[in-house]
Amino acid sequence: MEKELRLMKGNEAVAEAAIRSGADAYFGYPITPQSEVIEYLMAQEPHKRTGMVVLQAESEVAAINMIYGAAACGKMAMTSSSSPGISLKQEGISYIAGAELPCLIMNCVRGGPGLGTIQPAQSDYFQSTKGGGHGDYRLVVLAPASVQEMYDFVEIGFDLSFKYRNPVMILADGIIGQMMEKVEIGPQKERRTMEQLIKQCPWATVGKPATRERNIITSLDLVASRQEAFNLKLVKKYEEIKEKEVRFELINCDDAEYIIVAYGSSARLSMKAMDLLRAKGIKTGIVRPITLFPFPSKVLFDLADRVKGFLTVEMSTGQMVEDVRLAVQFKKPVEHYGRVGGVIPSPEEIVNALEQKIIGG
Amino acid sequence: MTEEIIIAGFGGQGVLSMGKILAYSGLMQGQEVSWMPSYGPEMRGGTSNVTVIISDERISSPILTKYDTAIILNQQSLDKFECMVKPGGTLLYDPNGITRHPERKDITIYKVAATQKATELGAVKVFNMMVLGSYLKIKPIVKMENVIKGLKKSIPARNHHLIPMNEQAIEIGMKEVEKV
Amino acid sequence: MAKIRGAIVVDIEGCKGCGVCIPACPQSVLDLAKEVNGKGYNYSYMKNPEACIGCANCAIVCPDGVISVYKVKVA
Amino acid sequence: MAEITIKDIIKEENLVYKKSKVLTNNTMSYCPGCGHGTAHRLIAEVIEEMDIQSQTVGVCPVGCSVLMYNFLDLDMQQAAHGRAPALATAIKRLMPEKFVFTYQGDGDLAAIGTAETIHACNRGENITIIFVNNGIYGMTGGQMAPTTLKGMPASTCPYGRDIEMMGNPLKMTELVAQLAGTYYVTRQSVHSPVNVRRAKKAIRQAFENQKLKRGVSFVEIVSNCNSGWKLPPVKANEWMVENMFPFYPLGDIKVEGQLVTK
Repeated sequence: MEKELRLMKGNEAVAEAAIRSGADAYFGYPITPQSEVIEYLMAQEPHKRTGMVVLQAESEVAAINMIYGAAACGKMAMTSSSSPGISLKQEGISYIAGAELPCLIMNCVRGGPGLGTIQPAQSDYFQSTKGGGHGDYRLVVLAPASVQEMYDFVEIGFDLSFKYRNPVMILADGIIGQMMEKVEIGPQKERRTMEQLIKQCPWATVGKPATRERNIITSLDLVASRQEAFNLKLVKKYEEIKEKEVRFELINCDDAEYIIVAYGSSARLSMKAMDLLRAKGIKTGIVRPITLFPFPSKVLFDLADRVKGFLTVEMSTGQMVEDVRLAVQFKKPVEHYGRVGGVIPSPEEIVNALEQKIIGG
Repeated sequence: MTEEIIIAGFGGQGVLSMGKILAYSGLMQGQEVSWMPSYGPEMRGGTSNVTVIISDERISSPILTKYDTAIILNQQSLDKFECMVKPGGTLLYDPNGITRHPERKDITIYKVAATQKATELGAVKVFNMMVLGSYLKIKPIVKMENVIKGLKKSIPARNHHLIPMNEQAIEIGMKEVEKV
Repeated sequence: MAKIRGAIVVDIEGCKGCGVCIPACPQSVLDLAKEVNGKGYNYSYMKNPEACIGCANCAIVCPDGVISVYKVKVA
Repeated sequence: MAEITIKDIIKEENLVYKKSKVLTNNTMSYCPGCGHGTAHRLIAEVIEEMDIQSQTVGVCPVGCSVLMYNFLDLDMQQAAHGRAPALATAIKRLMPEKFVFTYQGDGDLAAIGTAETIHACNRGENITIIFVNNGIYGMTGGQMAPTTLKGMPASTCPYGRDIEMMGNPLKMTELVAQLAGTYYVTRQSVHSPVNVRRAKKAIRQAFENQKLKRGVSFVEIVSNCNSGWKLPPVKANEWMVENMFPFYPLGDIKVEGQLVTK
């Protein structure tokens, strides 16, 4: 069968991927720069295509709690928003993590804090990778750097979320959401039948038959010792995720003397900078974390033995740089370069930053 | 081959759809493409621009500060983007409403009076296709057959009967373009 | 004349001694015991069992569902 | 004929009332005399009588009934404070053939969850909402609720609710009755046998309505809070009759999608 290629916005690709991956539901609330997700879904009438439920909720808070309700039934449910909306969802995300439910959340990040701007940013790194809501929990965080990855990470994200019964976040930004690129569209997957769902998710609250005990979905335990045991169980799960699910891309690292560490759209900007640096004879490579949690610490730790320094490029005042420093453990200098508030760093600025902060530093 | 293009004008000129058709044409030709619009407050009534990249290789940054070609459709955009054309690059503009014409000597400048022509022909809706035609005349990076395929992909099926009109507009644009 | 006789069984350990059943009884059958259950509550009991007609009013107002009701027709 | 003894009466064949099988054996965590227990029992009885235990999913609130899932033998989800109608919306939309209900107190439904309540009601989700209103926050220790009566003391209005300072008590039930998405809206209580019977009938109706797919069925139960009100259980019920019912009058407010005119 010939591949189906389309030119799509990142936001549209996420929406199409949700339908194609056999998702059961999308609940969301419009916010720039990701409103195309729900607009596309509504235009596609997925209830006719696959029976998928799509609903515009009254708020981000309601939307994430609809996700909770759907996920607690074992359903494949997804929501998306942008930074201020993701902040509103944090309570629900914490509950979903606490109740060990699978779901997919896409954050098309814009500049903050507060209402901030609607332009692209990567300033939600801490929020996404260190918890975000209350309590000790982690999300699996996937950082797409292309529209194709926006598409592909939906199915990967759902798979991971069900494998570990943990919410998964796709951390995009205004650039990835708004740009159009070539996307290879996969086949339509069938939505699971109720029998398949019950087999996959015996814990789902779908009505208690006489043949089993009741299923309860909760994040509450008033007995401190039991809650502690549960927290430690979560830690074990996160350790397993760290061991098995790290993803990253190495670009021209084999002969590199300098490494740019960048994810998402910053990685794309950095690729241009890398070309400019190499044209000047500065052997530069890129480590592109694809999973931000789990973070690809080991590859950075190992690279530190044979390169001269690292520059992180983020559209933030410096968030991922802390994880890079932890990974490198002071073996080599690690500096940060970023533009913020919706300003996008130019490849030339990145070149200057590497030359001044690392080579000249 | 990598061609990095900025198309800039004001809202309602069809800047974004012109970029989309160009990108889709590249896609139909088997190339890598990216289309990155300006979005946000400026798209509501103000300026509108889109960066289109067509390449034989994996595209790095979809956002650029230097372009091989700038397609300029109003004064504001000319003021902003003229200096961002790479030395030896190309600038194509519509002189309609332009009071300060491009001045650079190290780039090749073309103009097409597409607004005027489109008004004369009563074909304001396909103004942007005339400009696209002019660009393709200067830089035939995509074959006409792929442009038609791109058009079919970007225009909703209910409007496919308008494709011949778009095709004619492209041809007019090809004829009307002149080197400055 | 057929007469209705009733009786209740209180799950003594489940009873919290709230006494809501007492005014619900049309026959003034119930009262709280002088003794307490394991939780320390004075539990409900039939002080006047002969008067019970098995109407179940006590049971249906019992917040804890600790009252079972039995009823027979006596010829 | 010999006189019949108690022992003769208490036989399996003479049993006319016992605890529903849809209730678990766990002792309910509520204070003595609390209406929550009765309300739980009625829900369990209705589900048992309709034989829909295997088709029912319940949503618990935050508040005293946060642990409701310990007492009902049903598949249940525990929602964040106020968000139960959002969960129920998703459950019902994804499994329209199931019976879905939320159980919410006045803090949950009428304060923090006002938006979720109003919008689920306005969309006309085919769910049952049970709203227990005792005019106070029980679990957190007797603070003022949106439904606290004028002049009624609570720990955050120890001199009684001052309308000028704290605003008016909120009649959520009348409010949702105004929305096109509600099909059945009623206010009941569970303090006396006759009221329990009426409340049970209302809950039954509210569950039966889900089959019609005509919108939300909303049952308010005006209840007591002996601890919060600092009254013994029987006295609390008397206080409720004298003080709560004049402001929160019992009876149907909307039936078959039509407001009841009195």
